[in-house]
Parts: sequence; structure tokens; C-alpha cells
Amino acid sequence: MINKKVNNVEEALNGVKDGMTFMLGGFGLCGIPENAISELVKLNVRDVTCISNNAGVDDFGLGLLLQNKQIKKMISSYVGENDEFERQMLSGELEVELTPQGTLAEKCRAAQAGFPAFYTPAGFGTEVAEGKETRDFDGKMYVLEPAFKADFAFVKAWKGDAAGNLVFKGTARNFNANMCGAAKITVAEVEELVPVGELDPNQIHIPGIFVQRIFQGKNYEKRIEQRTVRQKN
Amino acid sequence: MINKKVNNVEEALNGVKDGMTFMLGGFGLCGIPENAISELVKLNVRDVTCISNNAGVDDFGLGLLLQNKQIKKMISSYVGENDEFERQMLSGELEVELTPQGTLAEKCRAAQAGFPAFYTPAGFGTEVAEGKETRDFDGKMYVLEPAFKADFAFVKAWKGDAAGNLVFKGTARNFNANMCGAAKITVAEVEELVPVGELDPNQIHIPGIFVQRIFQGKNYEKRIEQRTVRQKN
Amino acid sequence: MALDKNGIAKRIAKEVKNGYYVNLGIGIPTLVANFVRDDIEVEFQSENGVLGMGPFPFDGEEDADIINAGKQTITTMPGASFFDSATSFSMIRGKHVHLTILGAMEVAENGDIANWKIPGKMVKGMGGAMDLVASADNIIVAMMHTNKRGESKLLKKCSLPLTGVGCVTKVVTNLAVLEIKENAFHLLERAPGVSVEEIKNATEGTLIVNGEIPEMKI
Amino acid sequence: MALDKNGIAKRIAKEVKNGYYVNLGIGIPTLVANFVRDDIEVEFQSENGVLGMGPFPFDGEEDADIINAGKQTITTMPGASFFDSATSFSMIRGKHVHLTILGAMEVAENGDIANWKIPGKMVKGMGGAMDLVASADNIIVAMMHTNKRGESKLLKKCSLPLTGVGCVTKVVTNLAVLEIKENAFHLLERAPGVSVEEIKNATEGTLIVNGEIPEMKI
Repeated sequence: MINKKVNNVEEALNGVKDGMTFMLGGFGLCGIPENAISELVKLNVRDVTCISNNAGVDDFGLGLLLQNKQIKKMISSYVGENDEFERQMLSGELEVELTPQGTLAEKCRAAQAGFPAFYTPAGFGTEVAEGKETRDFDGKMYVLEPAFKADFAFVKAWKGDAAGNLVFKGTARNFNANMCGAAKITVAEVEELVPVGELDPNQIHIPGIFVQRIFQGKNYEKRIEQRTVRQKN
Repeated sequence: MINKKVNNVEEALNGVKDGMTFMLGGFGLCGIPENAISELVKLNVRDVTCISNNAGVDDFGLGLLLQNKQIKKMISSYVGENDEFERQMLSGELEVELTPQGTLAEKCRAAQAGFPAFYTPAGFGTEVAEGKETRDFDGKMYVLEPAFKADFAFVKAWKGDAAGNLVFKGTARNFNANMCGAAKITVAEVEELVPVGELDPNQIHIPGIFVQRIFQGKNYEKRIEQRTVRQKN
Repeated sequence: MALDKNGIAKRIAKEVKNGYYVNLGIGIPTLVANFVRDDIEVEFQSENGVLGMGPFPFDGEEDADIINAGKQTITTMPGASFFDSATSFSMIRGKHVHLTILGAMEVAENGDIANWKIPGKMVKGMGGAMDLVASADNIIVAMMHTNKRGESKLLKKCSLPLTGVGCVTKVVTNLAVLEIKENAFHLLERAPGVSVEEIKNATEGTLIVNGEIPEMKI
Repeated sequence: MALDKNGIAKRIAKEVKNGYYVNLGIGIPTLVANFVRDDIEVEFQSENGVLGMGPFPFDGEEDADIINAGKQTITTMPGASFFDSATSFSMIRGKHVHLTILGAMEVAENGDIANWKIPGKMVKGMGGAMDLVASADNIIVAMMHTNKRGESKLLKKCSLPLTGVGCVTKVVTNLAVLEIKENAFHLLERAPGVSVEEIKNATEGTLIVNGEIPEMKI
């Protein structure tokens, strides 16, 4: 077994530099790499490009880096729920590349799987396709989208082991799974680091080969954005 | 829940016709849809095209359809271990499209995921790329490969439920997972059909949306091609 | 009388057929789930990675790791499954999801839709909408017939940046049910008590009224 | 004395470095696993869908559902995982597998390799080999230096249909270790007791011999 375990978030983020491109898992605040984000704020790396479906909310998640003006460019599918994001974008302070959600996911998967680019129907005929190659297959139009290139991918899993194997919980899997192995270095933080051999080989969501560093995360807040409930009769 | 359960293999293969294109899961004899194959022999459908990594062995798996001269064309990555396959191919009785294994898998996945085609480096500069579009991305050459189009996909899983959810075991997952949802109709046979709700939603390999029909298989032989063992000291 | 949001959702629920996998957008579409008949088999997909969504959790049972695309806490039904984002869009792009219901700011008579951006003013982003509308064969838009200023949202041509081209098949508004084909809105049903004239006045795009137009049955 | 198959495997095992994920082809490459040092961390990937392969199972413990790409029954090590074929080739195509070791019928001085077909005579198919050689940066070929008729398998140009172009980085045969670069085979090591002359005679392609060539240490 190849050991990927590092002792803490500081070790895990070793090598992070100004101007780099990061991938960050999560959908809204669900499944975001909370520890890595806190450390990025602490390290105060600047001028970074972040690939993340959303940018958290004003005071949590990637919103913290936005508040701190550390982000030069965001590549996301959705801005809503974050006023600071929308403000910086509309004012032009922040460069934003809005990308359809499925395209965003596949640009990660393409990087993970060694595909240079792919054709998707999403965005054809819209401003998303402007300047991009389009092509007809069987009478339907597609847009050619390149794979992402990133320096670090920060993902958060439910359980993991020192071999780098990951298991996610519920809808916290989202982009976390697709970003593993999609950057030069993939850093996984886990709610529970279990002994090697404890995870069923048949039930591993991401094999360790896609992960370079793994650590036991701590102090997870796991905030809920929209607490919707019903009452028991 | 949308109920996909059918009572038996006869119902599951309803609509199968001469001249159709079938996908069949499995790697060698590992994870092959034994019940579906037996039924295809019994139905004696002719002139079919089979997409399958291998063609079984002479007297088992797809080899049975080959012996029976039911197959017009095979799309596979590997012929070895099947003398009848090699004989029919060399004599020209059987049309064979040899496809790199990773390309074969991705042509299934592309069909499942709605991608019309993809660029892969596999086969560039070889006869596999003859007549195909090639393209340079970042100084490396790629071949454009189209998604498969098939009428039926026959897959075999370890466990499944009436919602069509599937769980595979060990290396029997192979192409079975990628073929689900890659044909007009996906038929899954399972070693054990469990009550809906028994499978952990977090640990389902193939969500039921990719499966149209599911049935409890029977009489699995699960032959081993190369029984390699070591002796206890 | 024009329909309210629940009324629109109720009418759209009738478009949901047995055996359908359905993706519901944020807003009115989310309400549709409440009105689908009990005697048909339907599963709701949410593009953030869940199939087989159930109702909201009971108070105290919500789980931060189990949400829908609107970031709302949800539950799952027996037979549900979770998956990653790429797989989720494989379901959508691969046409395994049968019906997409989403909101819009504008719909054009050729089926174009705009719902993600007002240049210089507001940008929410397209989220999964561009993938959904570019992929599904069956796309129903749920929206008010006119905007807050009383202007028609059913246009000859969208004025806002597009989400997708020529993709919307049906529109259900507070006033009417309309099918889009051959570059026109074809009026199928009126909201109870709403006249064809009122619908004509509220529709900027080409409106085809063929024969007697029945009232919706909700 | 020329090496036997185990000798070749033993020499190649020295190319396997700490932290490597390695894909082993059928034949001699499979034997490599037996000779990798115990004090380094290595994981073996098999393209049919397993990472972290272990030794063959004990007699009676073999499982039809757990095999390698050679269709042999295997076991797994702690930390192993199973996955589908597309994911397996994501590992390969995405360069997550660091080293590929495979057999060949012919290798050319420019790094071309042929190992899947003899027109009109024999076709095994390429299996995963075309994906492997087109993707990996580090490809070692394990083979006999000459074929059964005594003809060189290290050629100026392959005569058989290619598996991949310009991809092989190293060749380990029963006679020698050779690096491929700048359109030539560069002799690095001789098998114990084998002379440079013998290697020259057995090599049809351009052979570069620079200075004293050491004997392999196995």
C-alpha cells in the first residue's frame, strides 16, 4: 500500500502558492473542504483561480476567500446565495467564468481521465459557446470544452484511509468525487480516517490512486443553507 | 419508485430481434450475463452485432452464440482464449471490429452519458485509427471515437432491487457498469434481487435510472478461466 | 381567475406520467412534487446527486449532507441513490431523465429560453439549467405570464442572454397552457375564468388559437 | 548466460520505485510482482478493474469474481479497491499509473511497439495495451531478444501492425537492458556473461554502445 497520510492541514497544503489554480469540491456548502479553505485563508495566498460550483456564502466556505480578496478568478456554475460574489463580479473586481454545471463536472472528469476535451450540447447557442468550436453530430449541435488544468484539488470525504481511498456521504459526494485526480495534487480531508483494510474494496467511491495526500479533518461545521423541514402531525 | 422488475429471462428479453446490436458485460467469463446469453441461444436470434470485451470461451459465454453462428459482427478488444472466435475471424466468416479496451469502455460510457464522441490517445498511429479523425491537443495526438449505439445492453450484477439499482462484486463490475444506460434497453440480471430499501443509497454502483428491466437470475456457473492458486505452507 | 404558484404547479403535475424520472428546478417547479398523483410511479432527480427524493425531513432530522439542488434539506425514498456530479449529468445529458420542469425570465416562440442573467444587473449563473435544456426532449417552463412591470415573458425573441435554443416544448403560466411548435405559442388551455383575449394581450410572441380553447382542469 | 523469464522479471523489478502504481501485462511482466523489494510501497493495477492486487489465492479460496486482466484468480491487499472499466482506464489514460510493463513481438528503435496481431495468422487483439502504451510516460517492454527463428525483435522499423508509436522507453530482454531515445537502442547493461558482440548480433535496430557496458546486477 502506498501511504498518502499527512499529519495535518498545514502539511496537506504544502506547496500552495500565489497565482495557482485550485479545485474545491462541494455543492453550495454541502461537502466543502472546510479545513483546506480555513488554511487557504490563513496562508493568505493571493490571485488564485478557484474552480468550484459555488463560492460558498458571504461568511463561510469560499466566501471567506472572496471577502479576503484572495481570488482573482472564479470558475463556477452558480453565483446565487452569495452577495459578495455577485457584487465583485458585477463591479469587475473579480473575473468569473460561468460554466454550465454538467460541463463543470465533466471538465473535472476529463482532467481525471486524461481526455483533452469533450463535446457537450450544454450552452450551444448561448454566450457560453462564444469563441468555442461547435460541431454537428447526428443533427444536434455540440460545444467543444477543454479539460480543466489545476494545481491542487481540495476535496472532502466522509471516510478515508491512508491508502487514499475515499467514501462520501449523501449528496456531499457531488464534485468532490470528480475532482479527485483532476489536479496535479489532490488533497483529501476526511471526517473519519479509518484503518487501512476497514473500507470494503467493493464500496470505495474514489480509489486511492486519485489522491496524493489525505488527513483527518477537524471542527466541521457542516452548515445548512436552506433548512427546510416539515412538522410531525 | 419506478418498478423495473420482470419475472424471468423470457420477459426480460422481450423485443429482441434478428439484426440487432447487443452490449454484453463481463471480462473474460467474469461477470457475464449467463442467463441472457442462454436465452439468446434459445431464441436463436441471427445476424446480431455483439459489443463485448471478449467472446467467452469455445463452450461458454458468447462462445455459445459463435458456435451457433448467430453473430454477424463482434466489437471486442481481445480474442484470445477462444479458438472458434479466432477461426471465424481469420476465415472472414465473422466481421470483427477490434477496439482498444479503454476505448471500448469509454464508447459505452459516452453512450450512457450523452456524449456523441470523444478524443482518446489510444490507437493513434495504428490501424485502429485508420479512416478516423485525429487531432493534436497540446502536442499530443488523439483519435476521435464515436459513442456506441445499441438496442439492448445485457448486464449481470451481484445484487439489485426492483428500482433497478445495482451493486457489483469484485472485478465482475468491469463493463457491466459502463453498459448500463448505454443501449435503448438495459436488462440486468442479478444473483440476488433484494427488497427495495435494503441497498444503502450511498453504496449503489448503478442507479436504477440506467436500467429498464431487472430479474432474478438463476443457475449461475461462474466458471473460472485461469484457476491460479498457491499452496499453504 | 389567474392561477397562483400552487395552481401552476398543480397543472404541471398532470404532465408527469407514470414511469417518469423528473428534474424539478428551483421555485414553482419544486412545488410540482406536492401534486403528482399517488397512483403513478415517478422518481425525482436532483442534479447535485440524488435520485428518489422524498419530502422535507421532519424537524430535527435534517442532515447537512442530504440536500437538493436548491440547497434545501431533503429526505430520500426507498430505492433512492446518491452519486457524483458527472454521473448526475450523465443521467441528464444521456436523456435518462424524461421531463425537466424549470422557471424562466423569458421564453421565445421558437422555444428559446432565458433564465440566468440580466446583463449589468443580476447574475445568478446557469447552474445545471443549460445542461438540462440542451439535453431533455421534454421541457416544461413554469412561470408567470408577465413580469412585475406587466410585460409579457412569452416573446417573439428573447432579449436576455439565452440559456438554451429551441428547446422549450410547453409553457404553463398563471394564465394558460401553451405548446411551442412551428415558431409559435399554441394555446391549449386557459386558466379558469381567463379569456383568450386576456392571454392574447399578455403574449408578445405569435399566439395560435385554434378553435374553442378549454379551461384547465386542475 | 542469457536470462530466463524469471531473470528478466527480476531485473525489471528494480525499475519499480517507491510510491509507484504499476500495470503488469500478461506473461513475463506478471512475474515482476514476485521480485519487487519488500521495503518499498507499490500497488499493482489490473485494467479489468482492481487496484492493490495481491498474490494468487490459496487453493480452495479462489473466487470467480476476483481476477486479473490475464483472467487469473487473484487476491487483494489491504487498501485495495474495485471499479468499472471506464474508471480503470481513467487511471491509465490520466497518467495516474506510473509504470507499464508489457510484452511485445517487436519493438522499433523509435519506440514503436507491435504485440497484438500477425496478419492472416494470429490475432489476439490489443486488449488494454493500446490504451496503456498511448498513455503512460514510462513503458518498459519485457521480452526475449530474438524470436523462435532467431530473428531480432529489436528492429529499425516494426513489420507487424503497431500497438503504439514512439512510446517504449526501455526494453529488458534475456540479453540486455536498453533505453530507447533519439531513434536508437542505447545499451545500458548486459546479461551476466553475455558479450556486447552477442547483443549487437541479436539487434537489428540501431544499437548505441557507449563506453564500458556493465553486467546487470540482479
